[in-house]
Amino acid sequence: MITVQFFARYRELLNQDQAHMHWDEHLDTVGALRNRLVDRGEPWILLSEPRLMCARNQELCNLDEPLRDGDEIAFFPPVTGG
Amino acid sequence: MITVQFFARYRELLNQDQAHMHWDEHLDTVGALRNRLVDRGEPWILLSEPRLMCARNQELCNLDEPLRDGDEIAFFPPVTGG
Amino acid sequence: MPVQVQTAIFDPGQLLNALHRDQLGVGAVVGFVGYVRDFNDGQEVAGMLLEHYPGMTEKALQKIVREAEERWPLSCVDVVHRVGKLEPGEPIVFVGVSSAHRSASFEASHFIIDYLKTRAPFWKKEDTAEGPRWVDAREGDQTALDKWAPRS
Amino acid sequence: MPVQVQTAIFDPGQLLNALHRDQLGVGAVVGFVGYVRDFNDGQEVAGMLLEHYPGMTEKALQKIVREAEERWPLSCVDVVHRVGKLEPGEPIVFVGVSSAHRSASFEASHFIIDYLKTRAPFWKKEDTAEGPRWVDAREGDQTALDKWAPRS
Repeated sequence: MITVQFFARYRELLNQDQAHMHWDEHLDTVGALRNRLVDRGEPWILLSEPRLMCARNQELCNLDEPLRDGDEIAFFPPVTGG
Repeated sequence: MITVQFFARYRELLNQDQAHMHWDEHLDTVGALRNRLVDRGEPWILLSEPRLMCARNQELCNLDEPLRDGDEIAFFPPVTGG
Repeated sequence: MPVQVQTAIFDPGQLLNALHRDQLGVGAVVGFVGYVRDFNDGQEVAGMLLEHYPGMTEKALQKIVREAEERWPLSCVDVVHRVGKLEPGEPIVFVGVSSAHRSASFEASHFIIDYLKTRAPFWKKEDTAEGPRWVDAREGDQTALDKWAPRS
Repeated sequence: MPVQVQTAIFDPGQLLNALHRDQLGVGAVVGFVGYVRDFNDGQEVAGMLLEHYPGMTEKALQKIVREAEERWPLSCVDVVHRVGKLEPGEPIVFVGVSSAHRSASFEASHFIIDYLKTRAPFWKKEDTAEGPRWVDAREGDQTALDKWAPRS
């Protein structure tokens, strides 16, 4: 099982802050997970925007980051704190 | 009349914080004034040190700064505030 | 505890003074305070809501602080960032650094806020006359990182 | 009154907070505090006497502040520098700058203290176990100015 979290604009537009997905061997990177979500069509397509940021187990990562069963993944727009 | 002020280490080594000197046409720059003081010999020779700083009428200046009758000139070692 | 995420307002002056207290080897303290402005990107702002990623936020801030501590000889670092509802004029973030000498304190505090702006999971939603809007990331915040790239 | 030379101790936190008060356009405040250390150049320091050039000091500081204001878009600048007798742990100098954005506040405050260190007529005399000694100017204070040279 993968826990996927969404924040800020993504959370609002997807109308959810969290999703659970079964892990399988094709979900080998964070990018593969993103693509599977984008393939669902609207409104998930917004996750294809190039500025998307992601974290694996609460650390920033790139889309080529390996994905393992049990991971907590988060997708969010560019951060604007400070 | 020129007022000459000395600060910090110079003030202590010269054993005075202020001197008054008659202006004459040979005292045409702050450097000329410095040289006339240095020519007095010990302890005035310390004013020949290359790191000497000077001010004319309370503004930092170089030794080639023109000197006029009535000016307030100051000689001091490198500043160490802050 | 060098990193704190909280809804409560804080007193920047108190945090600044605390960075020195009783540490006689500290010669230089630099404190940065970010405040909510009443105007941003061409619109009046009546307030904002600050969302974050609980759990990751503290880790991200601690990582940035560790990076600064590896780069400069620092005595203390203090980062406080608010979340939740904020009014114009209220402090959002405090970054304070103490060190023996001033250049380390200036550079490390500037480094921490620059990295926080692009790496820590906070998102601002402003209340404007035309309704709430998510603040857009500033291009300048990315380019601000260039000055911290290792010099070749 | 952006520049103040005084014998009395001051509260850096209070000065930091005052730079924002009621100015809703200010997004970023940076405050620098220089403290008397108990150790310098290999010797314990029991205190110091700060000499200055009355009359010139305020003018020199005001000139540095004006230069910063010409270079960056600033809201407020506050410089407080002490003279006379100081104990280890006491604040010597406060430089605070407020602005709409953080880079101006950081750069202007750093610029002001770098220039103050080499252009304002203050001299420190430290009390050490071997007696009083005039502090020697640091080479690094001159080279610190290089970063503010106009870029070609």
